[in-house]
Amino acid sequence: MSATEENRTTRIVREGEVTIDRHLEAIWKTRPGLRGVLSSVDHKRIGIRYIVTAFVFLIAGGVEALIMRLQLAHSDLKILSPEAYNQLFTMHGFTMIFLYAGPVLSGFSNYLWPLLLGSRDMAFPRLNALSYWIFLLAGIFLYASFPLGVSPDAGWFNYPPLSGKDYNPGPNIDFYLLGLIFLGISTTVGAANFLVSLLRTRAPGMSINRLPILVWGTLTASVGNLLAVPAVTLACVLLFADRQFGTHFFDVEAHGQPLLWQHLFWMFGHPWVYAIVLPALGIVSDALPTFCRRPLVGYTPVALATVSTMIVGFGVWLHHMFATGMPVLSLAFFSAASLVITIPSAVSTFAWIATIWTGKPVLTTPFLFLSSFIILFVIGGVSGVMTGAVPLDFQLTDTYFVVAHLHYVLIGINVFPVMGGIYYWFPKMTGRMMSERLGRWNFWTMFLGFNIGFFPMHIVGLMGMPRRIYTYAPGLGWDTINLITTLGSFAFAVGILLFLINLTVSLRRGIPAGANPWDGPTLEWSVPSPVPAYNFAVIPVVASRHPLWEERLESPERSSLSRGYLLNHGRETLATTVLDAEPDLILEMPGDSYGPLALALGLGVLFVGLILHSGPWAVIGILATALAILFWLWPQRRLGQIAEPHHV
Amino acid sequence: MSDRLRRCGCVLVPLLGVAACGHVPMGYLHTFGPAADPVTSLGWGFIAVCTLVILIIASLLLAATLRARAPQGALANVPIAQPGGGLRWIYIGTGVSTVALLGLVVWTMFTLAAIAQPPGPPAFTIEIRAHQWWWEARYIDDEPERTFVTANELHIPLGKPVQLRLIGDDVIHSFWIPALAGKTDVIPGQTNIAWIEGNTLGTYRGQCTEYCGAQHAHMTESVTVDSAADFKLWWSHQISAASSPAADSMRQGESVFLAHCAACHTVRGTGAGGIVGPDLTHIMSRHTLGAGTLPNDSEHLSAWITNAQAVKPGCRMPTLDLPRPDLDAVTAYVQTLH
Amino acid sequence: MCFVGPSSSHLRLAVAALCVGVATTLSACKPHADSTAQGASRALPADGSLAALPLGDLAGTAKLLAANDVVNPLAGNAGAIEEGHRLFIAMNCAGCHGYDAKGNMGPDLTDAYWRYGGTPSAIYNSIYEGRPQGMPAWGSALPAHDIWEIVAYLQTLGGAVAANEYHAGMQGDHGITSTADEAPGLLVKATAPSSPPQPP
Amino acid sequence: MRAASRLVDSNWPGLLRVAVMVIGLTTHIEAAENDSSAIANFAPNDPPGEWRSQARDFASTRYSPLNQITVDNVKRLRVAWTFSDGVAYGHEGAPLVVGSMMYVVAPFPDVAYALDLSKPGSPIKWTYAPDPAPLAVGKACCDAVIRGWAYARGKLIYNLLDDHTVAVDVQTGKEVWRTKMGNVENGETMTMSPFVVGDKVFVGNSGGELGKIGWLAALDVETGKELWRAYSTGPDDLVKIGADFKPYYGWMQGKDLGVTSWPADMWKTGGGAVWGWISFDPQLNLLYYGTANPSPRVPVQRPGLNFWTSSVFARNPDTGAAKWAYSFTPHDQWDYDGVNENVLLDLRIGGRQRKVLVQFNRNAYAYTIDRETGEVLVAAPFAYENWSSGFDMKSGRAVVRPDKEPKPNVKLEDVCPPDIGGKDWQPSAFSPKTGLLYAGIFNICMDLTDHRQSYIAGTPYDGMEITRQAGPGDHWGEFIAWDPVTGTKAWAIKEKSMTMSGALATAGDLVFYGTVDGWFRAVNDRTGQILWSQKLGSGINAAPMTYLGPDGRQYVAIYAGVGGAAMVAKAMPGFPPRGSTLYVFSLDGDSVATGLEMPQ
Repeated sequence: MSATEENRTTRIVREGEVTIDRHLEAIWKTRPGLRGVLSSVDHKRIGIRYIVTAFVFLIAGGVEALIMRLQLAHSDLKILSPEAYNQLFTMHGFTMIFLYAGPVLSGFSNYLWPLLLGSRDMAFPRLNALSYWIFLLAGIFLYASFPLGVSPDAGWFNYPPLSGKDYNPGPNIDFYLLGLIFLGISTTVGAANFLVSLLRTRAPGMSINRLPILVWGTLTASVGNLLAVPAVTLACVLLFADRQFGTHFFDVEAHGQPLLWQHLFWMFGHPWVYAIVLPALGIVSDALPTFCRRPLVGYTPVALATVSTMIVGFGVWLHHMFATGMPVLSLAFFSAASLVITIPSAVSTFAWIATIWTGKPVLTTPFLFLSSFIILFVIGGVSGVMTGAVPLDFQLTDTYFVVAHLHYVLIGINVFPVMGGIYYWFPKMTGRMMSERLGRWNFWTMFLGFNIGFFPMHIVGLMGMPRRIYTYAPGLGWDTINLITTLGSFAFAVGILLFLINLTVSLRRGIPAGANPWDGPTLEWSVPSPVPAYNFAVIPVVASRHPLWEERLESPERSSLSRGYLLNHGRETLATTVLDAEPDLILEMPGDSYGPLALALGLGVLFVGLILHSGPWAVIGILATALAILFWLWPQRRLGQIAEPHHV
Repeated sequence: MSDRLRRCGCVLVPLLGVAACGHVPMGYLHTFGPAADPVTSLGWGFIAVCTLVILIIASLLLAATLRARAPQGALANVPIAQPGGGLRWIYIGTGVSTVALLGLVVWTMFTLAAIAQPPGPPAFTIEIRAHQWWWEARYIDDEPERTFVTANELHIPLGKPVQLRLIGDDVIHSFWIPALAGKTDVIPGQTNIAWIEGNTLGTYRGQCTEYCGAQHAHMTESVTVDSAADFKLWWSHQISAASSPAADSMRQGESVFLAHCAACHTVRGTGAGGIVGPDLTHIMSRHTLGAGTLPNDSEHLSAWITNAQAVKPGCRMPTLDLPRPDLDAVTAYVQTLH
Repeated sequence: MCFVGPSSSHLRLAVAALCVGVATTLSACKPHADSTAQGASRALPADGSLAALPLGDLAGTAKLLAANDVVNPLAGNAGAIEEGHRLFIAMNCAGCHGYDAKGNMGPDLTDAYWRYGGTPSAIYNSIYEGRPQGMPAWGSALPAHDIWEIVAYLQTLGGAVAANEYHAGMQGDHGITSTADEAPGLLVKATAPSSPPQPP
Repeated sequence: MRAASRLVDSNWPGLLRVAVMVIGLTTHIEAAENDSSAIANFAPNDPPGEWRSQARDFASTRYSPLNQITVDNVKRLRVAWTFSDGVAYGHEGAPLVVGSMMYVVAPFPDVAYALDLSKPGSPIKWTYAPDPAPLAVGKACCDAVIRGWAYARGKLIYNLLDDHTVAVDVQTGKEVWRTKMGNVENGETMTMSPFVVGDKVFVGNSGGELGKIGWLAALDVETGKELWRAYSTGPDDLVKIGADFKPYYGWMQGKDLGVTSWPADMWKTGGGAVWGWISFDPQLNLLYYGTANPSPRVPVQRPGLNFWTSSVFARNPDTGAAKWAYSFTPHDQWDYDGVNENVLLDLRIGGRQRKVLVQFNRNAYAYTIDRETGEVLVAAPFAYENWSSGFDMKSGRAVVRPDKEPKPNVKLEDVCPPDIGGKDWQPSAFSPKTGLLYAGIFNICMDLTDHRQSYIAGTPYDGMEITRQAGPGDHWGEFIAWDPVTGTKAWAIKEKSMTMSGALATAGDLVFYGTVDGWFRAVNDRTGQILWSQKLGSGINAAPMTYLGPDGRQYVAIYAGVGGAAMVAKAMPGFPPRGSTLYVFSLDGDSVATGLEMPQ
């Protein structure tokens, strides 16, 4: 991204029917074929790739879960050996939390931000592509351990000393550590990209009180990630050094502290679990009003609730460690903080219910997903409150009650809104509607399967079943409930299957959808579906939160959607000032580039070198990375990165 | 839409009932000691409040959805309602929630204060050292002579607090007897202090609740609350040494034991002094084998000695390739260690 | 965590232990100094319960029982090495040989000086049978798998001789190939010791 | 009175380095000279020219009345003759001279030699090979050594490593009797020097490191029959504690403390070996000896005061009944033992003459204890220590510093003194002329990691992983003069390497000692000035002795052959190889061998 001189005059295009602008399409279109695939920086392609890859990992994690549920369907089963079960539950946790939950929301945000903000692309298109490529390679890097039978087996939390060299000498844990460090790079660059895009690439007039709540959610998640991911990267580097180079950070014999890992991990862990739900809350706050035929109730309280949840989220990590023998005063402080964090969630919950109550809800499939999410969110929330109370957590922690809580929170707050989001934005992404009839079946099998599967976990948790056990003895009262959970899980899996069928069928035979099939209020519905490469023919000027509903809301402001900056002298988009989004600069955006893929591959070689303990490969990786960066940052005249010869 | 409320309601209520009334071995909604009872009432309070909140929100949501839903069909022809109104919901909803929450916070803090310290000075200390996949327990008395080591199954006197000193030896474990007290992690490099007390006679089961490797699932412990007299009897029996057997067949079993098992197990009174495995001096006074994996009867004892890996794969009890007569002899000898 | 299901290394382990065990019991019927490590089922000399020695002490002769080029099935297995190190301390080997295995009451196990042979099977036999100057016989107290784990740990300390370098080890070549060749015609082919069939 | 100390470079090129004289020093000597409060009873008053027992007398003074070699002429000391027994293990015993014969015993396999001093070159008159079990080498915790041998009624009596005590007729070299004292297969060995009183010889065992209970036994000199045996742990009858047992301090009074101060049954593998020195007071008719560390060395496994390990016992030699005992380090957590020599002196303390015993204990405290009652009169550190924060005279116990208590699997840094102590078993000497005790001590600290131990019979049962390094200042050893009345150092000579030899004080105002890197030195017993040094072939662990040869000439003899606890420093650069040579010195190297008569 680079800034040209400000005084270039901007041309205003005339009113009239919005058609595909051949000229702009030619400038912004990604090259066809494999070259385009490997070098594309179009935020829309990257967004869809993120979502598709995340769903592949969701299915992988789901299959792992189903196998585990078979092993736990009854007491003393021998379907899986302990080592196999331990590898499976670790991979299930790692995949779902790191390779599905975060990336799928990055996918939505990547796709929607420029469209919501009225811009032609993210602030750093190539960085965006890098973020995806590294995510893909990190996932492949981790799953390479699966066929070799050396997958990580110390849980997604990977506590030493069990994950140390003495008790886990194989490569299993090195796959975990290096995979997490590698993925951390993708998360960090993505977060930086979102932050700068929010500050500089908003359409003129879109002051910060006119941002869609999804933007607020992803912004908060990105700031949270920027601050939290370094903690887990540091922890992984320290443990890797302990395992390979004989340092003693966690080695008890040399005064190392196993709890150091837990603190570092959960300082990242809790902000991370908010980072993977806040964008989903944003999806609900943006999509639900469309089906209630009225703007969201309490925009400002919900926006502030989103931000305050993350802020308090940095001060509660100890509730994952209540039973480690902490002094009572710190237990009390963190318990109080963990209970108080639910108040912002209450604000959002009542805002959504008020929106439905005072609106005229239209019961489409996305509405079912988005409204049923509220009850799952509340169930997950209150069970979270129960674990937040310290003395009660002494009983609850590490039992299946916590497993129930985390599934209600993660599936309830992430998967259901994502499903609703896909039904809502599928027409915009592909130009076709998803089938409502199949959607209903999909919703009900998922909703009932989920509740039948995961609600009994609360009960078996209250009956004392510990987490992460590959089998259990008969006569403890756990058998029937585990069987119900297994059946529920398979029903939920059938629901996911129906969703995939609906997806593939609608891709070809879905009803063609126009620019605004749901009559939504925000900018993304003002462009054709599927969205042309250049997003907006003219950069719109925004005057309210609901540009497409201004007439019907009888609000005096009028956004101008068809009169704005044309910016068609090459790949250009508008940079606006931070607070009030006044036009500031015209940005020359970089085109398709192999730089991101090359850099990702370079880093990939480095990490493969590290896992194989082979010096030469690691050095080759470092050199390849350096070359890729050089190639990437080579100054291009088109982007104004080469000084013009001085006019005498 | 209405059937959604019915469905999740009908799933909720019966299961909760099962957990509550029938005392499930590992359940903690019905507890038997001052370290757990205050927490149980707190737990019931939370369950009540949470169930109430869920029902309120579900009914509000259902009502909101059904009340003014637009007919099916294109969304465009449904007029846009004006943006005003609805803020009251947020103020009232959040206000009520916050008040309820603060009440729960205060109750939580009182409960925490109630269980943080034992009511009185502890009768004695049990030093619990967690190993990969069994519990070593050492009863410490002021007179060192009454100090002895046992494994997996503890006994405590009725109505007296007992201090637990939890010392990690390899990886992190977590000691938990749901009926008597919350869990406390056992972390290498540090000593955690906890306490338990039983107000009702009986045996209470527990299980390791911090993932600790292959056999995390088979690492159970139990606490039996005895009357003061029974407890004194039990303690003095435990510190007595094993007498060398009279019968000739047992003597053969003892020599096989000393040849093949003494490097890992201790039987006080014989030359066997290994501490890699549990102390077997009074193994037959314990009800289970392999930290609760098998009941302690002759058939399971023979199966365990013959091939422990089949029962608890990955545990450190090796498969001794001994001829059958030796296995039977040593099994018979072990059964004399009451 | 050390062994999972019927993997290939598991098979090799069982066979190696079998052939060593068989060789040991064969030697049992040799009428010579009574050693508790001989047949596993022999009763111990009754010597008072307190003084009863779980580990018979007098060793067999220095004759190698197993083929000297048997490869340690667990060599290089990271899990086995960690478990072998734990056993080295738990079974009080560290008490005699030092916690760094550099020798204390017992000899240094990290150098290339082996009184009774430095190949994996020679070390296995020394542990299994015990040795005259005070090395107890562990054949009865430790199963074959655990002894192979201890041998795997000792092989990481740098002094062990590779399985196929038995002769070089005996000549003290320390891995160098001797350039001094014998006078032509005088070279007598070193008789390869009788070795039982190679394990799969 | 400030100690005069200076560093002596071990690679000192043979030039004498003159010590700095401190004016105050001389005045002290005069003071000590005239009212020398410290006197000793030199019973059994063997002939001045002979050396019939390791410490030369019952009171363990190692003081010789010979004064031909004096401060003035010691520079002329040269090697007169040498003798090598060809065995590489550590040499820790001192030769005995009876009449014109010298008796020495080599370490394992414990061959005894009689050398005829009257003939040139002191040829071997007879040798005696006892053939002990080779197994014993693998069971001896700290090198296959022998710490000495005794002469009694025409017999040379010593302990074999494989737990047999043998007596050899000094005339013929034939075995008179052999008594089996223990079962070497279980890890019990014997290295200590027998101690003879009248018709009884007293022996003790080693093997605490392998979980064996310590004991002291009395044998009849003529027949070798065992008369009684007193164990170091266990019920009172085993420990031979009867009605008249009166320890001074309350915490040592009670019934069956040898059992109740241990966890259930752990006294049976409790250690307390008796491998050190024995002293005897003929007036009080009491034997004094120490017991070693409790077993296992890991304290966490044996809560309780672990009686009677790391203690000193006073027993009646005829019945073995204990009169009193004192525990130097109850619940010993660092293997500090209590077996060091007890020098019996009569001192003026608190205005009245007291019968005391002085022990430089391995816990770095030098104790002056009333040998009639067991009351601790003086306890002061003679070397740098940080395991305790001072000595509580009222309770008679050192106050343990909690941060120096080892916990399993956690490395504890910088614990001083190390397991081998501020001074190990190397015996000190006393000179009545100065009233001072002379001892070679260590300046070593250790990093310690405890590992909880299984008891597997025949294998080590200690569990301490130790790395040792120099204490404050980078020297490893010191040779000191110690005033037992005030508990202060008179002077000290810093030595680069460990000073692990015994000491010898003579009427010639000289004190002899040796270092682990092989220096044999003679110093002025008043000023601590080094007057003569000679580098020997190997390190010195044994104690020097002096005798009058048949030619009427005074000789000084010292065994050189590094081993035993000195091997802790074997990684230090310049550590000497092992050796096996007995060096005998005389003025100008003259001896019977050269045929020159003594100049009148």
